[in-house]
Amino acid sequence: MDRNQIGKWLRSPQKMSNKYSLHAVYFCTGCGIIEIPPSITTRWDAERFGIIPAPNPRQANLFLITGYVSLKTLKAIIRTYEQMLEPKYTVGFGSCPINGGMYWDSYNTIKKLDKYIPIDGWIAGCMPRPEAIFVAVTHLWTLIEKDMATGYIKYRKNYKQYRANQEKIYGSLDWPPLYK
Amino acid sequence: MKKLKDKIEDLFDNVIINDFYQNRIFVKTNKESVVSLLNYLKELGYDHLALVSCVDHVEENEFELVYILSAYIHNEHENQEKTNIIIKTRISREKAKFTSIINLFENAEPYEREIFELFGVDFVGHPRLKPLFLEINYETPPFRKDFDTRKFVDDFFANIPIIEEIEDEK
Amino acid sequence: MILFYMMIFAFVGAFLIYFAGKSFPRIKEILAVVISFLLFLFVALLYGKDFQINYHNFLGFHLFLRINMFSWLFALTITFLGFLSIIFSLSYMKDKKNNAFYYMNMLFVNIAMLGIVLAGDLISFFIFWEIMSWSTFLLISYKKGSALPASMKYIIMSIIGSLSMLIGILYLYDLTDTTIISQLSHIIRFINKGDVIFVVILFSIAFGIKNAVIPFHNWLPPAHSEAPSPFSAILSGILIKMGVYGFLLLFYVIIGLDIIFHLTGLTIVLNVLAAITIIFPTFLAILQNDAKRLLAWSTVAQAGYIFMGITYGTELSVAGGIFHFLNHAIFKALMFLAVGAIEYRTKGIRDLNSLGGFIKKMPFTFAAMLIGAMGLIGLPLTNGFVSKWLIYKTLILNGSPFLAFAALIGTWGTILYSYKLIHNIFLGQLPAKFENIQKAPFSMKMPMMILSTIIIFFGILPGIPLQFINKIIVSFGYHPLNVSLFGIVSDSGNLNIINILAATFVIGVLIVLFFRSGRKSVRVDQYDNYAAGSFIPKEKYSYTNSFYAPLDRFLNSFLKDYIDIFYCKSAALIRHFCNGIRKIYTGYVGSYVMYILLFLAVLIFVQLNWSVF
Amino acid sequence: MNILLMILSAIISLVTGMFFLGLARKIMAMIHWRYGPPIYQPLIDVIRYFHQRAVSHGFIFDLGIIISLIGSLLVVFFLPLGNISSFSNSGGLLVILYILILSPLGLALSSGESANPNASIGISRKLILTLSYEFVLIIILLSLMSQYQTISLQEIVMLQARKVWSFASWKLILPGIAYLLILPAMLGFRPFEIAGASQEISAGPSVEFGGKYLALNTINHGLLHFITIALFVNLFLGGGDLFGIFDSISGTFWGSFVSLIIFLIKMILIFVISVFINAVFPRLRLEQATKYILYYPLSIAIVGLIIVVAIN
Repeated sequence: MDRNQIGKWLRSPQKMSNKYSLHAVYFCTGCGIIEIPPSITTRWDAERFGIIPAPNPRQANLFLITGYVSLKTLKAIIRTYEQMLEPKYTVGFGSCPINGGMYWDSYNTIKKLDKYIPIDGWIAGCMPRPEAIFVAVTHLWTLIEKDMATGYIKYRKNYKQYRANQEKIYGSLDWPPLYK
Repeated sequence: MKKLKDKIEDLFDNVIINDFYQNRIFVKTNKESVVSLLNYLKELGYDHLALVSCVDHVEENEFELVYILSAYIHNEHENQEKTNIIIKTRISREKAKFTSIINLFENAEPYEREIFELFGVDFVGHPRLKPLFLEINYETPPFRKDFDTRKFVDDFFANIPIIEEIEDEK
Repeated sequence: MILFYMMIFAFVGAFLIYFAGKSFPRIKEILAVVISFLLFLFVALLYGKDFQINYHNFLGFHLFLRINMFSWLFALTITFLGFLSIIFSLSYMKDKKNNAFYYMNMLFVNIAMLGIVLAGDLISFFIFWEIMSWSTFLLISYKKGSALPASMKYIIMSIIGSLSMLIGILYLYDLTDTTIISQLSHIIRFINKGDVIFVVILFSIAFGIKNAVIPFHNWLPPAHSEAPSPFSAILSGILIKMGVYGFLLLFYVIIGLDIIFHLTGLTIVLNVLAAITIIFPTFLAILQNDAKRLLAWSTVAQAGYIFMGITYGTELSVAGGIFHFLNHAIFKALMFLAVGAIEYRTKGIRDLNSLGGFIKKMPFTFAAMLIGAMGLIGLPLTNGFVSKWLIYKTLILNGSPFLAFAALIGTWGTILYSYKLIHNIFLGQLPAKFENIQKAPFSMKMPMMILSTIIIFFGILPGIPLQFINKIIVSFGYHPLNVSLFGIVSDSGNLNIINILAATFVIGVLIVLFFRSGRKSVRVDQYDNYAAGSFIPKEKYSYTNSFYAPLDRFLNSFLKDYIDIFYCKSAALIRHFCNGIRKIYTGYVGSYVMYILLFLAVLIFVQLNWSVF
Repeated sequence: MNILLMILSAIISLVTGMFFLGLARKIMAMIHWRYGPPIYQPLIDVIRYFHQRAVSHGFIFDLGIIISLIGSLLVVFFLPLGNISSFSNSGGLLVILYILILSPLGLALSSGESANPNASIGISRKLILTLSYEFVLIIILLSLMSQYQTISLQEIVMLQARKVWSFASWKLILPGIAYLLILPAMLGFRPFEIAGASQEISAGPSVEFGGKYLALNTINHGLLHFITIALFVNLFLGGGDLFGIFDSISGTFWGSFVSLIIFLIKMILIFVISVFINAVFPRLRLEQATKYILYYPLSIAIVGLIIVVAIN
């Protein structure tokens, strides 16, 4: 905690606290979840960066979408994302959430996750190793620092389009819209 | 002791059996005698229904339902080797319908729901014939060979627009 | 003679209600309210008076009515709660049939209790005691249906009690040939210990039944849950306390302080009974599923606290006992009224497993129930805390830690069942069928408002009620506690509520400011909830049934109500035996003639052998 | 003067509470053979929770969590820290025992209002566990109160300072052991972490606690650690006294400062031991926990009480 760190803390405690205390939602969405346990335990220890798995979305502000997103999981992802509290960031693992990856022609997986919930960062690699996850976290820090990790603001502003896309897929969702 | 193969042959007439493999017996029958065959084998001690699956023969315009039975406890037929009995039957592809075997084997329920959802075979007498895995419903069941998945992906996922940022004035 | 005229006026009023009510219905409610208010006003004006009047002579017995500080406090609580519950029952009984009968009985019970408290001699004490018993019986069986066996059980137990009291009075009259209480206390000193113990046992049976001490407690839970709510508020608030009044009268007024505590073993037995009465019903209350039955068991437990306070014998414990009587009357009546309001709105559903989420629809009743529960638990700044503190302090410092352990564990049992009451009725998911419940009507809210303000008021300024109690203790022969407005000042650890109040206020303000400084939170309804990524199934997401299931599995093997089972078994045995005897009456004349001849033969045989006559 | 002491003890308890939470995570990490977060990580978490837009389920949802924090802060004023004590002469141990009820009750009210079955299950488990270890705690307090013939904690600390610590005197060794056995249950540490089980019922009562509610809950959690261990040190390890070495300067400012330091060191020692227990034990089921608590610590405490009653 050198001197300019303390200066940053005093100037913008919200940014600094958001950076150094990212609690990830403990929800395995795809094949990438196998990378999370080694990254939070002894070998790679994510807790050094302040990342611990949060028991429920209300206490979390980081959502790791690990791997391909099937239609059934997308419903749970949207529900969990909407239950997370406001300054929230999402990171997509691998190429499947970007453009469908190797399931590009499957009838059951989502091609562009970005159409349904905002994603702040992507990690390349068909299941990135823990080191890659930590590099992504440091990039997320700089994004937060420069106020570019604004996925949640984008979600709030264009909620109508997001909601329309979600309803296009499922016909009708059984929970009311989040923002009027 | 008579072998299992002979027992089935003299009881059921239009049955083609081939026990070429070491511990597997294939039985092809018509769709009427499947249920009685399953019942008979269950009394013999083959009370474990391992799997129900369906094969789509598009060119003959038929589905092939496959039932795999095996026995947990050893009975007199097992003394030579552990045998799996695989029963196959053919049903027509249009308006595919078949009787449900839930009253014989309780655990057939999810298999039949899965085949109903992915192949469109309607099982008569099934208490809860509802979709099991898929979230949305497709007009042609996805596992059928004539379901063109690429065409579906193009016209279903393509027409979902990308989110354009509304540059609001504030 | 004012006292006598007051009683006559009240009785006449009660009858008037019944007959007037037949012709024009509106009159009975107004009359009931007016009479009970006048009674309350009249008793309030009698503060500080200390006189005795002979209002009637009956078969040579002089019947007296007397008023002193001791009976004034009890009379005030009786009339005050009677007035409030009659106001409560205005809307509660509106649509029920023959409520003229209900109002008449309600007034009878109040007047009878007033009579007991003002009775100067044992005969009029017994007369009012009987009036109270049967009018309670009529009120408990008001709902017919399942209320009849409950009221039957009550009336049998109270008849046994009154008979033993009658025998006690006659025996006392035979010993001291006077029934006037003030003279009794002088003569008692000359009677030998054996007779005194016998009289005490007889009276204790009568008062123990009323006070629901452990062996005689089993009439209370069914009676409470079957009686209409406003009456069960009185039943558990005041009627139980007639036993308390009786014990106080017996121990400290009739027999006097110095004799009672030299009867070796008596106080120990009573203390152990009190300890059992605290623990056993508390853990039974935790496992109840019906709101009013839970409150009934809690009344039995709290009556154990009061009984412990009275029978322990130091001035702190007696002061604590009387103060706890006052507090318990207030917060238990409040909780019964709150449950009555719920029952009124849900048309009679009060099963704790099917309610939930009522805070959204009836916030005021929730606030009243919460304050009542806080008083019941005895949190600081509520009145229950001061009285329990008094009882615990003397239990610990006078060297009986096991009794103190029973009392303290009772507190934690109280927390569990009062939280279960609040959680299962008010918190959690609101079931769909209670969507359109309205608020409690004003006539129900007003009594609850008054009672909850009193709880907080006495909690913060315990000095006010403690002054009255000090006067009572002095009349019993103890030397008074030095009471400041905010607590007790004594060498071995004192209590002042002002520190706790100041600290709580200051911290409260700081924390609320600290809480407000965070970002504004978003209000959300009960369906926007964490359900592991899926939407909430409409009806299957409330968890109020079998709230303490692990404790239930752990305890219910010990917690069957053995005493009740014992009573039922003995009753069945007696019925079986009587059936046997009934067979003698066969109905043919021949068999009767045969009995006579047989009997004569036996007589002759005895005469011949032993020539008895 | 009293106000100054109030503020001082409030600050000490809040800072030590947060320090304890950070220390627990650091020691757990060390045991897992990894680095673990910086000691001040709970502080960062609290600041982050404060800047999150929380979700509220109603008035009682807000009020309950405030009541529970008031309850735990209130208890701090009644506890003598070293020889700093602001209120310890107004009611003593009985008042402490009663104010200790306020904190779980407030938490129960607010989590009940969040209408989530996980919260209700968590709260019913928490209350049952508290009932079971309250049996033992009450007997321990009774044996102490009847041994020292007073109900004020301040006097108990003074008596211990003059004579021998109650943990060292053979009469009160058993209550001390019983207290140590139920310490993990009171702290909510692993063998008895039944109420706040994070995987099983997703953090039990605090399921719906979001931004500032979670902040208050964490501060409250830290405070409860502080209170439980401060009570133990006061009752059994003689508060701020170290075998009478510093009696010479006991009256002055430095005297109370040194006693405060000694007090905190003792607390850290006890806390570290309970964190070790927390690190190695699996989570018990509720029935096993109540059975265990109602058999071994309860019998030890009862024997202790009998000894104390038999002596005087």
